[in-house]
Amino acid sequence: MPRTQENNRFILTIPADARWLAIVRAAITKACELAAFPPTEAGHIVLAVDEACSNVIKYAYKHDPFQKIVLTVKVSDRRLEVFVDDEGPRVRLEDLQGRSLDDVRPGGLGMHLIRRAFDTVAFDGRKRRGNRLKLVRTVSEEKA
Amino acid sequence: MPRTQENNRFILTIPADARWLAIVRAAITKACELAAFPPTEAGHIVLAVDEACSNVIKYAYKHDPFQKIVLTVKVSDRRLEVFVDDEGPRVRLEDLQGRSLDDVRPGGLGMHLIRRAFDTVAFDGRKRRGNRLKLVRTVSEEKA
Amino acid sequence: MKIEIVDYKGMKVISPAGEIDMHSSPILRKEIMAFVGQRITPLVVDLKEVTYIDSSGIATFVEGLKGAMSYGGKLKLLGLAPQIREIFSFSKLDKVFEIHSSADDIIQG
Amino acid sequence: MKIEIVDYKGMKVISPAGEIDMHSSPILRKEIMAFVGQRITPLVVDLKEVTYIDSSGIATFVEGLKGAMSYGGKLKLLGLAPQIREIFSFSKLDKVFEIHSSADDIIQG
Ligand SMILES: Nc1ncnc2c1ncn2[C@@H]1O[C@H](COP(=O)(O)OP(=O)(O)O)[C@@H](O)[C@H]1O
Ligand SMILES: Nc1ncnc2c1ncn2[C@@H]1O[C@H](COP(=O)(O)OP(=O)(O)O)[C@@H](O)[C@H]1O
Repeated sequence: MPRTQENNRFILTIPADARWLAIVRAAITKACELAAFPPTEAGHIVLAVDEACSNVIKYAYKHDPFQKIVLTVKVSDRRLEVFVDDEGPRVRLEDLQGRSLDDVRPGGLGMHLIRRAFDTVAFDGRKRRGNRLKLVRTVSEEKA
Repeated sequence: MPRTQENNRFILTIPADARWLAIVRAAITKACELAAFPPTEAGHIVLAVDEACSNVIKYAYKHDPFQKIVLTVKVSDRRLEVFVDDEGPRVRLEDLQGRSLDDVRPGGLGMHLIRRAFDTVAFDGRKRRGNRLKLVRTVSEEKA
Repeated sequence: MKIEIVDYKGMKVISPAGEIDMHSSPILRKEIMAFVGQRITPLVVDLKEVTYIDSSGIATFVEGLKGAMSYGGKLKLLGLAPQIREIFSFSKLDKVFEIHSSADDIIQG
Repeated sequence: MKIEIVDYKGMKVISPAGEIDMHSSPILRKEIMAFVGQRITPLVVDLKEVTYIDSSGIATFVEGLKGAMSYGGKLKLLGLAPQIREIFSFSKLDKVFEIHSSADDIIQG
């Protein structure tokens, strides 16, 4: 965080272990409040960020708890941007396919929950090592 | 967070602006839960970390919101260690004196609240630039 | 998450409390699979104390259901708060699980 | 924190809700000082919706009290939840402020 205009975001760095997801949820819940998201939308956002971190733990790091996840959370009025950074092998969004929701089996739900919560779900191609997932959501008037 | 034994802590970096204190409290509240602090002790700890950050904002950074505060929170069973890092001018613990509690005036309460919550309150002398305040608390059986 | 096995009018009910996420769902899985191992039916889980569930929790129930189905058993859920029910319906699993409002419902049903 | 001025049986009551910290206490300060500017007494603040207060909030009340004292006025607090009352007593300010349990208490007192 150099001394620029970047005083609109916080950074949370956690070990890649599911034990820390509760900390992530607490921080994102508060961030949603600061950005003035209504509770239902906030609930979807918190769940989606939890799912994104869970996926990094499972797939990018294969449950190695000595790796880390860096969340950058930019809070504006009625808008939240979350960047999820990992140092795992490169993935492309096309590789992340959930199951069809009509196919009842365990798993394959996370990506659907992420897409439901966020207007933008994209990998930042400029990142040189690892992955940066960019998640953006604006308050929806009608859902509020 | 290099790939060592350090998977027992998270790091929260916030701009030096009181707006972000709510995020700090949310994260520390959850950390207290993970460390199994009873609610009263957790309340004191959360308040104390808020006070430590408020002091950095006021005194170390003189309300410049483009500076940053880095909180490193190490969670063990029944024990919490919080390191508060700033890049402000060097201070010594002796310089931080609260008012006498019998002297009724605004201010001077923060350091008392910090000392009440934590067993250890110390500056890490090894830090070369800025300050690292070290706060340690173990669950007290009798207060629980 | 904490988990208890509650006896309700002779019916054993799995009662988790708190947040079900990737960290805690293995504990829930263990309890459900112990019931499956004993071929218990219906397999009843009371979610009234559950405040949060993510996809790992949902996956755990799908696994339990498949286990129960292997011996012709059933999995029944009860006490879903609105935000919990909502994720089951989003997952299109509200039709797959039997969702009841109370344990008496299950006993009478 | 949100703040409202509530009229209770003809008495104006400052009613903050939520968390009072270094970010929100300036808003509370403004309301209290507006009352002080009008030399209102007693200056009544209802804390029943307040879930958290830090030293900046406490300092705000001390300032309000000093302001009120300048014209012989009083500052009265009511509706303190246990964790809020606890920080006033830790600060040894529970003796300095008048702490009441209800607005009727103040009207009758
Ligand atoms: N961060 C990631 N890195 C690599 N692969 C991923 C990542 N996230 C998701 N995937 C892939 O996308 C698939 C769908 O993910 P998801 O919908 O979350 O379901 P689930 O994790 O239950 O399989 C996963 O099975 C996995 O193959
Ligand atoms: N991080 C800090 N850097 C520099 N000085 C500090 C810092 N924290 C506290 N102080 C000094 O210690 C004094 C007591 O602090 P505190 O008890 O929190 O009361 P208050 O901030 O209300 O004055 C402050 O007035 C200030 O002079």
